[in-house]
Amino acid sequence: MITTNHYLVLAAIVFTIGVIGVLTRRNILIIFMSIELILNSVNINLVAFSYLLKNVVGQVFAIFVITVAAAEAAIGLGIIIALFRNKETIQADEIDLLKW
Amino acid sequence: MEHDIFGAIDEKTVLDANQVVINMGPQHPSTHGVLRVKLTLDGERVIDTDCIIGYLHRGTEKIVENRPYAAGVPYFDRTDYVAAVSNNLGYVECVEKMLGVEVPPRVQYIRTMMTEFQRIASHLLWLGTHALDIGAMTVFLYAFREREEILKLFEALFGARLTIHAFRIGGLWQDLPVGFLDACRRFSDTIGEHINEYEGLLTNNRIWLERTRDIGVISAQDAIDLGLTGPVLRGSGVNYDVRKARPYSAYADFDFDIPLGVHGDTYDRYLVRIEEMRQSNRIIQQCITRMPTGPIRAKAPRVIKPPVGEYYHSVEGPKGELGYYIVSEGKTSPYRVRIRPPTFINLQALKKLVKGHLVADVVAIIGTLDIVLGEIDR
Amino acid sequence: MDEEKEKSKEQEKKPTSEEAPSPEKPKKQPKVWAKPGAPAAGPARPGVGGAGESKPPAAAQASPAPPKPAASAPPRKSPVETPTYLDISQDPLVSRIQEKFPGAVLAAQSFLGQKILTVDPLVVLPLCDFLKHDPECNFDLLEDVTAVDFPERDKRFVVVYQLCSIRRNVQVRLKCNIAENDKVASVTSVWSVANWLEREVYDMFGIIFLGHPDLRRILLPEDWVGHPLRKDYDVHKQDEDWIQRHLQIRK
Amino acid sequence: MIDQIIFYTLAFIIVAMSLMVILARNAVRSALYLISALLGFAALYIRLQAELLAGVQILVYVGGIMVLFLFVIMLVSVRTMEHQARQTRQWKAAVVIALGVAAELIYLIVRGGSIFVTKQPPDALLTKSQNTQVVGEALYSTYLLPFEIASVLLLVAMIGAVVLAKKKI
Amino acid sequence: MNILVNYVVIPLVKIVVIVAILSGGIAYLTLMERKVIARLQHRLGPMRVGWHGILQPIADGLKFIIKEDIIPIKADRFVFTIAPGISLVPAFIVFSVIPFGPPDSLWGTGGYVTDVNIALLFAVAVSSVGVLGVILGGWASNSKYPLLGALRSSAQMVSYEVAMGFGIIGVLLVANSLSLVEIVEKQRSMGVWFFFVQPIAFLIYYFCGMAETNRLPFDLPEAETELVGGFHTEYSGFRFSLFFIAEYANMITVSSLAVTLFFGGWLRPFSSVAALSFLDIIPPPLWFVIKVLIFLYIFIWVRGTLPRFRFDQLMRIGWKVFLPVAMANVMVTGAILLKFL
Repeated sequence: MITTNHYLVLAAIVFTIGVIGVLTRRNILIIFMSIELILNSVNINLVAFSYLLKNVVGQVFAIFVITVAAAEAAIGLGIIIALFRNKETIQADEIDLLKW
Repeated sequence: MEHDIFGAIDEKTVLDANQVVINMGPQHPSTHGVLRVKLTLDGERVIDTDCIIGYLHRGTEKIVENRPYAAGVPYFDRTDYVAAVSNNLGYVECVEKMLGVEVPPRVQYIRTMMTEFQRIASHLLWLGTHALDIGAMTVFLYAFREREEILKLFEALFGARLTIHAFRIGGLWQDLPVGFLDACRRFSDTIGEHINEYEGLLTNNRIWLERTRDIGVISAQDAIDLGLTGPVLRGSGVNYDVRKARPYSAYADFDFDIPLGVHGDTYDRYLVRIEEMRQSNRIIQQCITRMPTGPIRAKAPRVIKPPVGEYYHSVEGPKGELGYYIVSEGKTSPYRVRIRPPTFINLQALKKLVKGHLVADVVAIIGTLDIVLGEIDR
Repeated sequence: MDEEKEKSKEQEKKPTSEEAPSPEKPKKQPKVWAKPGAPAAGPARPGVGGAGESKPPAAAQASPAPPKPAASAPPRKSPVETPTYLDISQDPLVSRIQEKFPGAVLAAQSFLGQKILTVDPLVVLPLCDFLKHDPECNFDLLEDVTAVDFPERDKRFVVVYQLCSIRRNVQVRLKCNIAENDKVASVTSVWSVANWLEREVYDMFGIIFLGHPDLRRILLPEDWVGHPLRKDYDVHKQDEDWIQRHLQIRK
Repeated sequence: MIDQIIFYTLAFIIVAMSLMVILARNAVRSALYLISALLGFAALYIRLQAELLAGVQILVYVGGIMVLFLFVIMLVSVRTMEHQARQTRQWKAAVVIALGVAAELIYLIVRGGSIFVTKQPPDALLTKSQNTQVVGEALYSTYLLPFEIASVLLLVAMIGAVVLAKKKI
Repeated sequence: MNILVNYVVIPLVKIVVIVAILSGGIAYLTLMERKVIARLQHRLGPMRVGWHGILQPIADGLKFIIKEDIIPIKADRFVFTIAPGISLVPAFIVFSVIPFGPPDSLWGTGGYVTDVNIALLFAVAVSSVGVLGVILGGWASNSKYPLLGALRSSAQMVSYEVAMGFGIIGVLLVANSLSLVEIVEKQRSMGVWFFFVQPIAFLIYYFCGMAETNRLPFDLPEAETELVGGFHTEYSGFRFSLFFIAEYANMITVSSLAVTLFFGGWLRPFSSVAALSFLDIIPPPLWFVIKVLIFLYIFIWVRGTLPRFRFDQLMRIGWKVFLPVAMANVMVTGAILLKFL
């Protein structure tokens, strides 16, 4: 019988995978995708509890999380393009100067 | 180098390169032949063009210097292979003028009629390919259906469809076959409403207007300075047509108008050529009604040896003023034959017309110049 | 053959009015051309082209009196009086140029009604500028620039400029004789159409045009050696090592 | 019984795809895996009767954000990226710490599991429940203010993205 | 046990039937297109294979299968093979929610595969996934021109998707239900098709549909006279035919959605007028097919006559004409509904 626990464990696993992705990968785009993974794992929890407690607040908040993720992706990618245009690289550890 | 907001000089990303040089041709569906255009682009906008031609150079002028006069005609069929009749007319009339031979009126009428048929055929081919480049597929089929009728008439009279060796120095090869004039009358009665068909499809078509209005604009002054002639020049409003300026053959006997554009953009040149087709049809109808009888050959000496001297004779080809400058040393073969190639000179205007437009407009502008690589490369 | 002269005179009068001029000549009645008893004895047969054309099939519409092919009479010089170069130094245009550029016009002739001015190569550019901008001459359209090679003359090449005034509907041809490696000023600054035309003349004859914005070959490949339209360049001659280099074909 | 099958397959897909996202060779491959993970999430939302959210997830995330990602990957993907080392230098330490945190989390969830399972959630499958209507009403009544703030946030994001990415301003 | 039957077997059977009909339809749509355009252009179209070219689609199919299937050397093989699939599958998935007949037809199982209450949102969402196939296809061919073509066509599809979404909201306001079955039901109960209620929304939806499927006059990316080739220039053989089928499938999808939303899916014309009951002899699914055919004819007819937009004009119209008009339509409809209901 599938209980809320299963969803929480799944969310935790995806969350850790996201964190590992952020910490270990050099390519900014992959880091960005890992952040998306983290956001989605949060969404799973929200919806799981909304299903458990039978009210719709969780889903509404999940929608807000998605809008924030969309806005953040747009801005982040804009920064990446501007960055790439100047530094010709998207390796996280090569971008270490505050002012070039 | 312009600086973007981070104050750094613009770097090259894969697609964001500042200036890209793209090769259009020599094998490209819309260059109407073996023309290579090197386009320097800034993103989508064209900054500079450089035309590389000569792929179809066959040295016609050199070969003709070693052939007798009459044998040169087939070579001039093949320079502008879309308008062979007017090529022949120019050369043949130039030699006749030097020989001092006056062809009988029947020949003049037939020559004028066939030249006007060739003008309509050439404009039909231009209309078909120009519309196809901009995306209207159906007009291509309609235009070529009418052009097929004209080619049938050529085949009946000259024996061939495209490179037809139409005229001989001093007259014609054979007289009109039986029923030829009726066939011409049938054609010229129907071409009128066919042209309305094309206009119906294109002239007031929003997208066609969008793609051709204010594209490739050239002022009258620049057009004359660039030596443009033909519909490209008349599109900018300059009233210069060799058939009116220096009437040759039997053009003085017919009344017809010269359509003129106003803005000098692709749309006006389109309107000018469509109207020219109607005017040619008017001439043809007058030819049919007033076709004189009489011999079809003048008294030309058996061996053609024009006196020592030179002569420049130009005719109004579908693409512009087609001139022949013949220098003769009194021998049986010409000393020097220079062809004034209208498309070669019109193509030179591409550099000025395309500057500042988008890549998609280059296709439309090459179409509106109506170029044929056979004549450009000779 | 006064009829001949009267014919060419009519051609002379140029229609100036805008719309189709009502032809001065009365509407031509179709008149049978071959007047009976035409003096010429020679059989009126079309000039025989190089390839021996078989006798054209009897025209469907039989011309009134198919001439009997006479015995092969020696081709007598055609009776038409041969056109010659007439001197037109009194021509108003020539005098106007003489006044502006003394000594520029070396010879002013006309052949078959076309004005030909042989001009001193050094003064070509200013003269062309004058011809274009002077309201009187106003030759605003440069129809053609080409050249002719006369190897036996000391001034080998003749550069030919074919000018036309659209407004006045008048044509004139400027010619200037230049020797083998002489240079002539480019008229691109006056008419920009000359750009490609002069490039072709350079490509075909090797004549250098001073002041040309971008003088390189236009029809032949960039690194081709030799100028084909020169008389000493045989018809079958090719640039052997270019072909070897690019196409690897041994002739 | 079917419920188990559905959940475990979806869970397996999601975890596998997310792992592949961080292990893939080039950016486009990982984008592909991320897309499949997102579709897996959408399926889970449907399972949890959040249909509107599933639709929004596919439309916004897969149809919008991932398209943006692929655009940027193509714009900046210079071939030289391929053969450089994929992991940062200190990647081993990072993995160890992350797994430690994960173990802690899962331990807490499993031990505290009894608290969450208060009552047996009804096993209603895809009924004609008005999920969309309910979410809609909530959005426009109780959560109107966050809704408006979110729209302003999106507007700011749009302007920001344009300013950042545009070359000549 | 009956859950297994109700939710697995019956939908599976329906899916198989629909996919069969659809792929047959697509094959003969190519023939219909060539014949109609031929008629427009005063010629005959394919006549050789079978009577009047009837077997031409089968010949084309065989040709595509036999043709050699080239993959560029440095191309990303996995993505290269996946891309056509990604653009084809969404077009088929959308058909799972489209109703072909009344809920009680087909022995009570309902004239549709499933009736999801977010059917329309699901359809739009899935059709937005199709864009990915185009992008990946262009990127995987590993050469600059298909990449440029892919970016252009995906930019076009994304921007017209927004306008299409707003167009659909107009219908939602009137039908106030996302389920397609209920939308058709509403049209039957209101007795009028939504086309007459929402003409502007229909026009916007249909034109955006044309742009979505990269059809002329919006087919700039594949225009052969363009310098930048289409995204599928590097494809050949069977993979190219997948893209080809995807385009036609999208055409059918857009047409069938247009019919369901605006022309009362399976309803016969003037369904509420009893006098015209003799029209009922034609079964509802056939009415649906007839209407879809009419829309497909319009697609092809437009392709035959109109020239092509330039890319910047295309984008300008998408963002500066369709989107504002669609939004205005939504506002106006909302205002009217609020005032009268």
